[in-house]
Amino acid sequence: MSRRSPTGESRVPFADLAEVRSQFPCLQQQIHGKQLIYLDSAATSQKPSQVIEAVDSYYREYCSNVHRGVHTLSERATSRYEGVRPKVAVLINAPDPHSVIFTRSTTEGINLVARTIGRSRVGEGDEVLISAMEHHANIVPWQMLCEEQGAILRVIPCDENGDLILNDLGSLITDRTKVVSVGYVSNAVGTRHDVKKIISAARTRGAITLIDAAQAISHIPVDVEDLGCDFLAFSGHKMYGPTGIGVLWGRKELLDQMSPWQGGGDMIRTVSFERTTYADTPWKFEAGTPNIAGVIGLGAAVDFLNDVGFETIQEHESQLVAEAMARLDQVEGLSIIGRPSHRISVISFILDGIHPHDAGTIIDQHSVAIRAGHHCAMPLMKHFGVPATIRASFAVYNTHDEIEALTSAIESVKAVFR
Amino acid sequence: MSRRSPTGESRVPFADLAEVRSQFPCLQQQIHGKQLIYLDSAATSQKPSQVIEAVDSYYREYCSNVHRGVHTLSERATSRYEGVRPKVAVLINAPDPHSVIFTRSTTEGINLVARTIGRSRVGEGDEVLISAMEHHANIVPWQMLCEEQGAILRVIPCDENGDLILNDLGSLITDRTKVVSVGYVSNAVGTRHDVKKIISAARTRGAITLIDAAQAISHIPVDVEDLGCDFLAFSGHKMYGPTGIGVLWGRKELLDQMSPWQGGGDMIRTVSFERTTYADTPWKFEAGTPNIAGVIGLGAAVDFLNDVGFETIQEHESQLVAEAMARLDQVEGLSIIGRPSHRISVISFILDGIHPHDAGTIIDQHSVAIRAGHHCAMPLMKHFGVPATIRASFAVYNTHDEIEALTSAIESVKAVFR
Amino acid sequence: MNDIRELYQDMILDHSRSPRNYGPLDRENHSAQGHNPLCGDDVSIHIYRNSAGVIEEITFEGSGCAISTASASILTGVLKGRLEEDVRLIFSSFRKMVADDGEVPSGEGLGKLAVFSGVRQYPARIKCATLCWHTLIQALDGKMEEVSTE
Amino acid sequence: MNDIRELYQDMILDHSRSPRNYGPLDRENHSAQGHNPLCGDDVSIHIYRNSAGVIEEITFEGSGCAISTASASILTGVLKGRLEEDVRLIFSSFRKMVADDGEVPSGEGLGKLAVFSGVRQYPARIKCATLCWHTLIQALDGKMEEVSTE
Ligand SMILES: Cc1ncc(COP(=O)(O)O)c(C=O)c1O
Ligand SMILES: Cc1ncc(COP(=O)(O)O)c(C=O)c1O
Repeated sequence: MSRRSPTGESRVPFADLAEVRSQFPCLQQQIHGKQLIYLDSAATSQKPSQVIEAVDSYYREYCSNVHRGVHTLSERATSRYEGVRPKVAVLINAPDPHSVIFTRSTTEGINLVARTIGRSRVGEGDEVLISAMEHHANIVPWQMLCEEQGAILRVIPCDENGDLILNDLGSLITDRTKVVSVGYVSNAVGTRHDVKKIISAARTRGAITLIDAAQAISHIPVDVEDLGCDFLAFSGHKMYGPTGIGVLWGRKELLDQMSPWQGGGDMIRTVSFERTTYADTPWKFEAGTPNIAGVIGLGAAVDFLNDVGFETIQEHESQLVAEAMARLDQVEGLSIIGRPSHRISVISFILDGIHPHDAGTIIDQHSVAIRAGHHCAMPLMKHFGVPATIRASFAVYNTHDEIEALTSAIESVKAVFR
Repeated sequence: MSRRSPTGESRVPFADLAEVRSQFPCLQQQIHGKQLIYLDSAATSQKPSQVIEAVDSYYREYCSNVHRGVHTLSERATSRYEGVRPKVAVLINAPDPHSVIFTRSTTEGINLVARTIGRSRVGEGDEVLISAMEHHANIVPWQMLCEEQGAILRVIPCDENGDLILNDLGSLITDRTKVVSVGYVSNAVGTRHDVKKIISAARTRGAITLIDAAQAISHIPVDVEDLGCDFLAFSGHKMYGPTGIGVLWGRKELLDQMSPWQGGGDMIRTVSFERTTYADTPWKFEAGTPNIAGVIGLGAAVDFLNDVGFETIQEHESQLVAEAMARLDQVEGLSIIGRPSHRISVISFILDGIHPHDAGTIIDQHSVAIRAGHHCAMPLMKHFGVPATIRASFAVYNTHDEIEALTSAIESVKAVFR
Repeated sequence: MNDIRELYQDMILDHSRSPRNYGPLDRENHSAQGHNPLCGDDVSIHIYRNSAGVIEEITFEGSGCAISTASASILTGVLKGRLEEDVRLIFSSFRKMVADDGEVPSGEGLGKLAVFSGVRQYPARIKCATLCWHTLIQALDGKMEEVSTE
Repeated sequence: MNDIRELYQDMILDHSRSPRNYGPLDRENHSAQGHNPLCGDDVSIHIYRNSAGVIEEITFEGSGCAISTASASILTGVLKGRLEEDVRLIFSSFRKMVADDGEVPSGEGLGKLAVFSGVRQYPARIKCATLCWHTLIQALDGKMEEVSTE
C-alpha cells in the first residue's frame, strides 16, 4: 500500500482491506437478511467514518457561518473551510488553491462554465464538441447553450467497444470549435478516455477544454497540469465525500477574466444600487452561504484518499474489475456492453431476454446493490441498441467474495425467467 | 407552549427552554474559558441533535443516490428525500408538494428565478423593484439581470426607523414593473415588512412577486397562500437545518411554464443529441445529484420547528428582543440602528467612537458571539451613514441571562476604549 | 428476503414473453404515449371507444420490463368490452392494491389484475405496473401531452 | 481568554484616535487604494519616492477599525525616510510577526511596529493590520488595481 500522501507526509498505514472496509459504517448492515454488497459506487460511494465525523463535528463543535464573522466559532469554521482548498489543489496537482471553486456537484460546475465563459465565447455558428459517451450532465448544459447562442453541438463518435474514435479529431476540432468538454471516465461502460490527446488537439485550435472527472477522481490520480485542460469538474459524493458538494477547478487566469454567474453575498466586493464590484477568484463564483459542512467533509474525503493511496486503490480496483470480467464472461446469456481498451471500475451488461430493471429487483433481493438503467447516458444506450444495462461498479472497499455473490445473484435472475 | 404541529398532530411537549437548549450540542461548550453565548443566529442557526442525527444516519444507514436505483438503499434514500417535500409544503402552507424545489440556499433560489422567468419576462426598459433594505442576495441577481436585459432596477425607499415607505407604491409599481422581489424580514435591522401590501400592489399590475424569507422562516409562520406571492425562497441553515440546502417554492402553474435553468441528470425526460425533453416540476429544476443529506436534515429541522411550535418561538423570541432593547437602550454611548414598527429577532447598534469590528473582537473575548459588519446590506449601511454595525440576533435557544452577558461585554468594550 | 415469485408470478412472466393485444389499432379514436424516464419504459395505448362509452377495442405498443409489459398486456385483456366509468373504478382499485401505503386490499373484483398484488412490496416497481394505466387514463381524457411517471 | 490589552495597546488606541500623516499628498508619485470587503475598511496610501528610492513623504486616508487605522498611522511614521528595499524587508518581518502560522518572531528590528505583535492571537484581525501594507506595496509596484484582502 502507498504510505505517502501527495504532500509527502507519511501516513498511518491501513492493515488491509478489512480495515478499510471497517471504516464504512453503511457497509456493516444486512439487507433482506444478508450482508449488504454494495456495487453501486459509480452512482454514489459510501462514506468512511472520518468523513461522517468531520461533518458531524462541524455541526456539534464549531457550527457557524464563514467569512463574515469575528467571533471564535466563525474563525474556526472559516479556517477549516478555506483549508480544504489547498487540500483539493494538491489532490489534482493544481498550482493555485484559489483556482478551486466549491460547487454543489459536477453538474453545477459544468453549468457554471457553460453559462459564464461558454456564453461569452460561443457565438452563432460556433461549435461545442462533446463525445458520444457523455453523462447527461455534460450534454444538456451544452445543448442549452448551443440553442441559446445558435451554435452547433458536435460529437466525437465511439466504436462498438465503447472507445472514442479519435483519429478524426482534426476534422472535428476546427477554428469554429470554441469549447471541448469530455468525460475522463465513462460512468456507463467504464472507458478511460485518452483525454490528453483531445485536450492537446483542442488547444492547438484555441478551444477551451473542460474535463468531467466525476468518475475518475476517486480511482486514478488526476493531474490538471499534466492534462493541460482549462477546467475540471467533479463531485464529492462520488469520492467518499458528502452529498451537495463538488469542485470546479479552472485556470486562474481564465477564472480571473470570467464574469460571475450567481449573484449574492460573499461574491461581492462592494454593492450599491448604482454599481457593484465583485470579489476575487474563487469567491466571486461562490454566491451565498456555501455548503460549509460539505466542504469540510470533502476535506476529510481527500485525506481518506491520501491515506489509502492511489497505488493501493488502482491495484485493488483493477484486480476486482479483472476478476469480475472473467467471471461475468462465463455466465451464459450475459453480454458485456462495451469492451474498452482501458476500463476503470465499471462493468455494464445485459441478460438475454431479461429487462435490466427486472434483473435489478431480483439481484437486490440477494442483497446486492447494482444499478439498472440508462445511467444518464441515453445517447450511448442508443448507440449500443439497448434501453438500459445492469451496471456493477467497484470501489476500494469491495472484495473478491462480492463478485461471487453478484454472479450467483445473476444466476437466480435467470432461474426466475427460465 | 404550542403542542400542535401544522398538521394537527399533537407533539410531545418540551419541558422548558432548558430542554430545548439541551438539544443543541454546539451550545454546550466554552469559548475562552466561558460558556458560549451565541447571538449570531441570523448568520446561521445552531442545529439540534435531531437534525445532526438525521444527516448522520443517512450516511451511516442508507447512503445511496436517489431517483435512479432499484436497490433497497436507493429506495430508502429516495423515499426519505421525497418525503421532505410535503413537510416543507405544510410548513409554508403550499398547496402542492411538487411546487417545492430544493436549492443550495436562498441565494440560489433567487438566482434561479432571475435567470429563468426573470430573463423571459424582463425586457429592455422594463423594471424590477426591490427595496432599500435587501440583502445582497436579493440585489445582485436583479442588478445582473437588469444589466443584461437593459432593464431598470428600482428601489422602495426606507425611512430613518428602518421601515419601508410604502405609501408611494402606486408610482413605484407600474405596467413596466415585471418583477417585485422583497425581503420578509431584514437581516440587518430586524424589520418585518408589510409584504402582503407590496405583493397585492404588484399583482394588480401583473408583476411576478418573490419573497426572500431567509430571516422569516424560523421565526414566524410563513403562509404562501395568505401572502399571495409567486415565489418564496429560504435557506435550511438559518432554520436549524444543514448548510448547503435551501428551498424555492413557486406557484405550480408558473413553474410548469418555466424553462429549466441548469442542465444535467435527473432534470430530463429523454436526451438525444438532436432533442432533449425535460422532466416535470420540481425535478426539472434539480439538475444533478442533489444534497441528499441536506434535504433529509432539512426535514428534521421542519420537525423541530413543529415540535417547538411557532407560538412558543414567537413568544419567547419577542420577550428576548423586548428585554434586549430595554437593556441596550440604557447603555451609554450605544445607538440602536433602526427602530422599525415590527421587529423580529435582530438588533443592530453602534458604539460611540468605536468601530464595530473592534467591538466584535472584544465581545468575542467574553465568549459572546455577535456579528460586526455590513451584514451583506451595504446600501442600507449607507442609508444609515455607518460603515458597519454590531448585530445581536436571537433564536429559540437564547436565554435572558445571555442578554446580561452581552451588555456586560459591551461595557468591557467601552472600558478598553475609555 | 421476500419471495421473488410473488412478484414474478407465472402469468406475469407469460404475458411479458408473449404480450397480448400488441400492435397498432386502425380504428383507434383515443390514444396516448407514456414514458418512465427512470428506466426508459415506453408505452402507447390505442383505444376504440364507441358512442355508448364501451371500450370495444384496446391494444398497446412499446418496450419495457416484464412488469410493465405484462401490466399492459393483462390490462388490455381485462378492459376490452368494459364501460369507461368501470375502467376508472378498476384503476382506482388497482392503484390501491399496488401502492405501498394504506391497508392491503384484497384485490377482489380485480380478477386477473390481482396477479400484480406482489408489486406493493417493491416500491421502485410500482411505476412499472401503473405506467400503462396512467397512459390509458390520459388517452381516455384525450389530453395530448405525454405521460410521465416521475 | 487572552488579555485584550495585548491587542489594544495604548499606542494603538492613541494612533487610532489621532492618526498621524493623515490626508492627501500634493507631491505624490505613487498611490494605491485598498479595501477589505469583510469589514468595509478602506485605505489610500500616498507616497513621494525620490529618484534614489527613498520614501520622502508618505500619508494615508481612509476609514476603518482601530487596528487598521493605527496600522496605517504607525506605518507612515516608521517608513518615512526609508529606502524602498528596506520597506519591503520590514513588511516581510511585519507579516511574519502578525501571521498566525510559523514561529513567533521577536518583533526585533520592527521598532514601534512591534506594538502589533498581539494581532497574531486574533486571526480575523490580521487583515486589518496588513491592509495598509498590501496597499503600500501595490503603490510602490505601481499597479493601478485596487487591493483587496480577501
Ligand atoms: C434576508 C436574507 N436574504 C438572503 C440571505 C442569503 O442566504 P444564503 O446565504 O443562505 O443564501 C440572507 C442570509 O444572510 C438573509 O439574511
Ligand atoms: C461521468 C459523470 N459525469 C457527471 C455526473 C454528474 O454528477 P453529479 O450528479 O454529482 O452532478 C456523473 C454522475 O452520475 C457522472 O458519472
